[in-house]
Amino acid sequence: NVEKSGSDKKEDGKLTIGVTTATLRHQFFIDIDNGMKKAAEEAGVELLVNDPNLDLAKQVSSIEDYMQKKVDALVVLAVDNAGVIPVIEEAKDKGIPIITADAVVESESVDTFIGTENYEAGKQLGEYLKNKVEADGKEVEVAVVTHEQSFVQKQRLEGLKEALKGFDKVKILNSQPGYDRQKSMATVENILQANPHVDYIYATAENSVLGALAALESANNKHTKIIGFDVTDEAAEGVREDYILAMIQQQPSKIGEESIKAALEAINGKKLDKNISVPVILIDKENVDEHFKK
Amino acid sequence: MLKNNSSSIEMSQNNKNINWKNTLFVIFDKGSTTIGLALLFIIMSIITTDFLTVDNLVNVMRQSSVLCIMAVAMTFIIITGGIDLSAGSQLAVSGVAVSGLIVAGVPIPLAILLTIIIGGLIGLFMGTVISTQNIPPFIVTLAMLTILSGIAFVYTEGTPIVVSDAVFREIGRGFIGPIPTAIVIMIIVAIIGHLLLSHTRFGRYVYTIGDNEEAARLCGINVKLVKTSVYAFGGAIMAIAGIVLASRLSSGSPNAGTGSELDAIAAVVLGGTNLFGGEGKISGTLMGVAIISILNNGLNLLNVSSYNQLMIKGVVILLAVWLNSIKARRKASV
Amino acid sequence: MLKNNSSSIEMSQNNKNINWKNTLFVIFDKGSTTIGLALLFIIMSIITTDFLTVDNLVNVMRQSSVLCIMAVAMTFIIITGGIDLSAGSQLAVSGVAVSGLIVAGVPIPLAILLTIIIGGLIGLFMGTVISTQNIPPFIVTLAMLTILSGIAFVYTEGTPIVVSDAVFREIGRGFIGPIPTAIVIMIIVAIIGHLLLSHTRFGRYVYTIGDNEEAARLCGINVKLVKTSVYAFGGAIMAIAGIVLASRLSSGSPNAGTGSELDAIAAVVLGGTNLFGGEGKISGTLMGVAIISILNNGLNLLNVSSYNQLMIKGVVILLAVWLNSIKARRKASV
Amino acid sequence: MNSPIIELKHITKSFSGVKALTDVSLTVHPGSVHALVGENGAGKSTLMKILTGAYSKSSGEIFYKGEKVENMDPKTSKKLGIHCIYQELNVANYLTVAENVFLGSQPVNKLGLIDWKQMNQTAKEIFASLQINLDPKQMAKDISIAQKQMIEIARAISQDAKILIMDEPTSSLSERETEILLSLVTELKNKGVSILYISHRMDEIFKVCDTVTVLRDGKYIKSLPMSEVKDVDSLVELMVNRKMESYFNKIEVPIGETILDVQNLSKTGVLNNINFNLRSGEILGIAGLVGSGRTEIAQALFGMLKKDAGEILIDNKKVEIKGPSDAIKLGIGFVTENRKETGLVLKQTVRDNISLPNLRKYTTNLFINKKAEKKESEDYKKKLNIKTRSIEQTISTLSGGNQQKAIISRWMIQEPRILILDEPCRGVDVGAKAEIFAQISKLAEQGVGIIMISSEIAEIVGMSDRTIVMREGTLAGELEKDMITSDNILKLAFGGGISA
Ligand SMILES: Nc1ncnc2c1ncn2[C@@H]1O[C@H](COP(=O)(O)OP(=O)(O)OP(=O)(O)O)[C@@H](O)[C@H]1O
Ligand SMILES: Nc1ncnc2c1ncn2[C@@H]1O[C@H](COP(=O)(O)OP(=O)(O)OP(=O)(O)O)[C@@H](O)[C@H]1O
Ligand SMILES: O[C@@H]1[C@H](O)[C@H](O)CO[C@H]1O
Ligand SMILES: [Mg+2]
Ligand SMILES: [Mg+2]
Repeated sequence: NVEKSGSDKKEDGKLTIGVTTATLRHQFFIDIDNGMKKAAEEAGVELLVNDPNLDLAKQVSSIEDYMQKKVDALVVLAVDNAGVIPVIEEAKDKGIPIITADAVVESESVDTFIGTENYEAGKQLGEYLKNKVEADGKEVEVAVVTHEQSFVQKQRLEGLKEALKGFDKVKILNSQPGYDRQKSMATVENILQANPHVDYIYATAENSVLGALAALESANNKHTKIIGFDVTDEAAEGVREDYILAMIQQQPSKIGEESIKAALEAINGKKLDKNISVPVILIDKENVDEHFKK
Repeated sequence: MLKNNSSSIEMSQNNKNINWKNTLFVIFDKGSTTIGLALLFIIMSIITTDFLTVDNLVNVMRQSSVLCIMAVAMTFIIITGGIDLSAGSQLAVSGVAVSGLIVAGVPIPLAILLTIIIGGLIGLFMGTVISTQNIPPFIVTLAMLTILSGIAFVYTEGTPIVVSDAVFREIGRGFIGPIPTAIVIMIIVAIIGHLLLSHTRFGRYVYTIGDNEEAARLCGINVKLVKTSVYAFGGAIMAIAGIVLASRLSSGSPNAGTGSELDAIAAVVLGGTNLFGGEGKISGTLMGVAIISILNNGLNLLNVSSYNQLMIKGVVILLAVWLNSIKARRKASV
Repeated sequence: MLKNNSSSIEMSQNNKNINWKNTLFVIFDKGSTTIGLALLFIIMSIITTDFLTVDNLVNVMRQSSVLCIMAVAMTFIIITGGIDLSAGSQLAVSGVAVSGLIVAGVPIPLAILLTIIIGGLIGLFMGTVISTQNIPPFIVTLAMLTILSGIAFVYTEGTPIVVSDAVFREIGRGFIGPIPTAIVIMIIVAIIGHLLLSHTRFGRYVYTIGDNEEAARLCGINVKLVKTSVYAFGGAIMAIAGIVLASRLSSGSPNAGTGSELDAIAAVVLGGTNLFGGEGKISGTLMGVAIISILNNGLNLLNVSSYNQLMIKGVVILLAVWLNSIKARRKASV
Repeated sequence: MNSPIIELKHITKSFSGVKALTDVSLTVHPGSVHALVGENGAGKSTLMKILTGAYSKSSGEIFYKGEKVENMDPKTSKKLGIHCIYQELNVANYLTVAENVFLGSQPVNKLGLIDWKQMNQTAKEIFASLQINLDPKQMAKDISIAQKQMIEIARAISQDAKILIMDEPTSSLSERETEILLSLVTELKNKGVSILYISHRMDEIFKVCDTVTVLRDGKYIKSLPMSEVKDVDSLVELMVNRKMESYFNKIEVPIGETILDVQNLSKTGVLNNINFNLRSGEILGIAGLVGSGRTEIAQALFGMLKKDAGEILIDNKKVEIKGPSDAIKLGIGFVTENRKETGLVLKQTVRDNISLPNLRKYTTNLFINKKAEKKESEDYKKKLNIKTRSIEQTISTLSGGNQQKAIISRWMIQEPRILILDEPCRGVDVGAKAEIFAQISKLAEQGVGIIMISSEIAEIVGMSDRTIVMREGTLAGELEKDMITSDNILKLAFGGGISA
C-alpha cells in the first residue's frame, strides 16, 4: 500500500513540500504562510501546511506524519530550537531536505536557515534607542513586556541589551510577562501604576506591542513610547500617532517565499548556504508611510 | 450551627471577646479565601507604595472586569455541577462578532444586542446538548472550545478586526463620572448574578440541581430547562465579557480570551464554589477574582521577573487556600 | 447485564444472529466511545490511503505514547474524584531533570531512576496537601502547574537542555525488534495500570473513595494514604511520560508538555471515566487516547487547513460521544 | 361509596428487560388510608414512582378522578396534588432546612425574589405543629437522618396534597415521632386527603390503614379492607406466601466474659458520662428517642467521633480508637443507620459492596482472587435472600431493603468480635428481618458481642439480653432481660422512673 502511494506520486509528477509552522494565530506567521503559498503556486508544487500552535510534541508528530506521506522536502518553523532535532535528523536520514525558517535549529541535518537574525535586529533597535537617548540627553527607564518562554523573543531582548551595554543613561527593568494582547495590556497598565514616568516600553512581539499600545491609548499617555517588533496596520497607526517610537519590521512574506525557493533548490540537489538572512527594516515616523498605506 | 455553638460557649466566659470574634467569623465565612485575600492585600500595601492608591485600585478593578464577568457566569454553571471550557473561545467569538458587525456598519447598540443574542444562542446549544443528550459538560464544552475558536479564525482569517469607533471604545476604556465604564458593567453583572442566584427560585433550582439532581426532578423542577437556561444565560454573559474585552483592545481578535476559561474557573473555585456543584456564592467568586487580579498587579508593581512570577503565583494561591482550610478544620473540630 | 438479556431474547428467534450481535455488543460496551472510535477508524481508512498502513499505525501509536502514559496516571486520579492540572508541567520538570542529570554525567539508568523518584515526590507532595489539608485538587494542581513550570524555566533559564546521547534517544525513537521502544513502554504502563486498578485491593479502594469517601473510611480504608499514593504513583508515571518525551525530543525543554494535561483529561473522559469519580477503566482511556491521536494523525494526513482542523476536531469528538450516548439511552430504555 | 381518586390499571414496568411489576392494578378512594405491603423488592416503591411520574411505565394506564393521564411526570403529578415522601430521602444538603421544606416552590415576594422571612416563619410553624425542634436556617447537611425524614414530612404537609404517598416514612423514626406521624395521618385523612402508606412495621398498618393491597414479586395479590384482615400473621402470610414461624429467632446462648467496657464516655453537648459493658455472646440493645445520642455512642466506639473524656476497654485493656481502621483492627464492625450516605458504594456492584472491607481475605499474592470473592458474596446472597438478578448488578438498582441486607453481609463476613448495628432492619421486610435476626443470633452463639440500636421497641424487646436506654445524651437506665418491656423503655426514654 505504501509503495503504491509512493508510485502514485511519481506518476502525477507533482512535488510535495511539507510545512510545519509555529502557529497560524499570529499575523506574522500568517504572512509567512501567504508568502509560501504564493511561491508554491508559482512553482507548481503541492504545499502541505500543519499548525501545531506552539505545541512542541504536536510539531514533532506532524513531521512524523509528513514522513508517512513521503514529502519531498520539509520546511520547519521550529517551536523549540532543540526539541525538533531528532525528528529532523530522522527525516534527513530518509533523504528529505530540511529547510528551517524564522527560528534557528542547530543541527548538521538542516540544509539552510531563512529568516531574521533576531539577535542582530534587537541590537539594531538598541542602537536606535541609544542614539535617541544620547540626542535627548536625559536618563531613561525601559520596561520590558515579553514572553520569555519564546527563544526568539529572548534573543531580541538580549540583542537590545547588548547594544546598550555600558551605556548608563538607560536602565532596563525586569522583564514582565505578556504574550497575548489582553495580558500585555494589563501588564503595561500595571507598569504605569508603579512607574508613571517610565520612558520606554520594549515589547518584543506583535501582540505585546498591540497590548502596550492599547494601554497607552487607554491611559492617554503620550509620554511613554513603545519600541518593539512586527509592525501591523494597527501598529503603524500607533507610530503615526506617536505612541510608538520605532519598530523592527521583518519581511515575513519574503521569508515564506525564500523558504519554498530554497526547498525546491534542495530537492534538485543544489547545495545551499547555511544561512539565508532576510533583512529587516527599522520603521519609525519618518518611513512608516512608505511601508504602510494609510 | 457550629458557629453558634462556639460563640455561645464563649458568651458565658467573656462578653467582650464575643462580638469581636463573631464579627471576624462573619467576615471570614463569606468566601473560602477571605483570610488569604486580606493578607495578600495587607502585604501588598506594605511592600509597595504603589499598590494602595485609589488610582491603582481602580486600575486593578478595571483589569479584572472581563475575568469577573466571565466568572459570574461560570459560577452558575459550576454550581449546577457543570463546567464551561469554551468560555475563552466564546469571548473570542463575541469580540469578533461585535467588531465585525460594527465595521459592517451596524449601529453600536444593535451590534451589542446581536452579539449578546449570539452568545445566548451558543449557550443554548451547549445547554441543550448537555441536558438532553446526557453528554458530560466537560466534553461538550471542550469540543465547543475548538469549534468556536475555529469559527472565529475562519471568520477573521486570523486577522483581528480593528474598531476605531470612539463610542465603542468607551465601554472598555471610558468613564461614567469618576468610575470606569467597565467597572460599572462588572458591578451590574455581579449584582444581577447575586440576586438571581441567591434570591430567586431559578437560583435556588440551580443549587438544588447541583446538589441532588434527582431530588430536584422529583420536586417537579424542570431540570433540563433550568440547566439549558444556565448555559444560555452564561453564554449571554460571556458575550458581554467578550464585548468589554474587544472594546478594551479596540479590536475583535480570534486570539482574545484564549485560555481565560482556566482563570475564570480558578477564580470560582478559589471563591469556595464546589467544583462538584451544589455550593457556591457570587461573593466568593468576587474574592477569587480579586486574588488573581491583585496577584498579577502586585507582581508587576514589584517588578518581579517573569519566571519567578510563575512560582510566586502558585505559592501564593496555595497559601491563600491553605490558610482558609486551616480555619475550616479548626471550626470543624470545635 | 443488558447484553445478556437482549441476546437471550434474540436466542429464541434466530440462532445465527446472536453471536454476531453479541460480539458487537461486547466491543461496543468496553468504553464510552467505542462506536465513535470504530467509525473514525473506518472513515479514515477509506478517505486516505496513507492511514491504514502498518507503518502509519505504528507511527500513530508511537506518537500517542506520551499522551497514553499520562492518561493512565490521570485515570487513577480522576477515579478518586481528583484531577491533575499540573501534569503538563510535571512532564516539563521531569524532561528537564533527566536531561540535566544526563548532561551532568549521571549514568542514564540512574538518571531515569532519579527522575522517576523526583516525579513521585512531586506527586507525594501534592497528594499529601490534597488529602491532609482538604484543599480541592483543582486548586492544588493548578498552583503546582505554575510552580513547576516556573521551576523548569528557572532551572534551564529558558533554554532547552540538549542530550546528544544516542542511548537515551533510543527510549523515544528506538525499536525493540520491530516495535518502537516508546510503544513497549506505553503498553507496559497500561498493563500495570489495568492490573493495579482492576485486580488489586488498592485499585478497588481507588474506586470506592471516588464513589463514597465516607463509606470507604468506615470500611477501614486509609483514605488519606490511598489518595496520597495515587498522586505519588501518578507523579512517577508522569515522570516516565516526561522521560519518553524528552527522549523523543533529545532534549529537556521547559516548554515541552505544556497544555498536554487537557488532552490527557479529555482522553480519560472520552474513555467513559466519570469526572466526578468512582467510575472508569484503563481500556476506556486507551480508546480515548486513540480517538485523539487518530484524529490528529488523520487530519494531518488529509492536509486539512489549520482553522478547519479546529472545527472538525470539535465536531468529531462531539459526534463520537453523542453516538455512544444514544446507545446508552437505548440500553436504558430496553 | 365515593368514586376513586386514583386508579392504576394493568401497570407493567421492566428495567433492562426484567419485570419489576407485572399487570398491577390499584384503586384509591378519597379520604382513605391505603396500605401497600409486600416483601423487599415486591415493587411497592416502583409502583409509587410510576404514580408520581418519577418512572415512566412500560405499559398500563393511570386515571385521576376518572380521567386518563397520558404522560405522567413529577411536574404533572405535583399539579394534580399528588405528593410523595420517597423511601430514599431527597434532601439537598447544601440548602437550608427551610428551603428543603419548600424545595421547588419557595415562596416569593412581589418582586419575584425569595421571601426568606416568610419561608423560615412558615417552616417554623410546621415544625412546631409536628413537635420537632429544628432550626429552619440550619444547613441540611448538618442534621441527622431522622431529622431529614421529618423535613420530608414537613414538605409533604406544606404542599396541601390531595394524595399523599408515604414510602416507609417511619423507618428511621423512633416511637415518639412515629406517634406524631400516625396522628398526623389520621388528621389528614379526616380532612379528605387520600394516603398511600408503605411500611414494614405491621402495627402501624393496623393502627391507621383502612384498606391494604398486597404485592408479591411484582404481582398484584389482593386488596381488602383492613377490617377483613384477621391479624398480623395472616397479612404476613399473604406477603411471603408461607407461614411465618417466628419473627425474632433469638437463640438463648451462654453469655461469656466482658469484652467491651465503656467508662465515663463524654462528648460536650452530645454524650454525658456514659458507662456500660458488653459480654461475649450478648446482645445489648440501645433504645431512646431520636437525638438522644445512641448513634453517637456507636460513632465514638468506631472512632468516628472524638470523645472529650472517658475510656474504652476491650478485654480489660485500654484501647485508643482514632479512626474506623483502628476499630476494625480491634475486631469491631459497624452497620450505620444511613446506608445511602455512609454505607453504599452506589456505582459498584452488589459483590463489590459485600466484599469491600474483606478484600484482604481474598487477596493472594498481589491480586484479588475473584473466584473466592464471588463465592462468598453468592453465599450471603443466598443466606440473607438478597433479591438481585446477579451479584454483578449495580447496587443502586436494588430495592432499599435488599441494599440493607448487602451492607449487613459485608460485616458478617468480617467475623467481628463486636458488631454494632445501628437500625439494622431499616426498611427490611418482616420475612427478611427474621432471617437477619437469625443470623445475628448465630453470631452471638459464636461468641460475638452485639450492640443493637433500634427505634423499634419490639425489636429491642424481642432480641436483646440487656438494654440501655438513652435520654438527651445521658444513660437513663439499664434493663436486665426480664425487665425489658415496652413500657419500661418508654418510661426511661421520656424521663420517668420505672417500678421494679
Ligand atoms: N432503577 C432500577 N433499575 C433496575 N431495577 C430496579 C430499579 N429500581 C428498582 N428495581 C428492581 O425492581 C424491583 C422492585 O423494587 P422496589 O424498589 O419497587 O421494591 P420495594 O417493594 O419498594 O422494596 P423495599 O421494601 O425493599 O423498598 C426490585 O427487584 C428492584 O431490584
Ligand atoms: N453533624 C453534627 N454536628 C453537630 N451536632 C450534631 C451533628 N449530628 C447530630 N448532632 C447532634 O447530636 C445529637 C444526637 O444526634 P442523633 O440524632 O444522630 O442521635 P441518635 O440518638 O442516634 O438519634 P437517631 O439515631 O434516632 O437519629 C443531636 O442533638 C444532634 O443535633
Ligand atoms: O518567532 C515569532 C515571530 O518572529 C514573530 O515576531 C511572532 O512572535 C515570535 O515568537
Ligand atoms: Mg421500596
Ligand atoms: Mg441514630
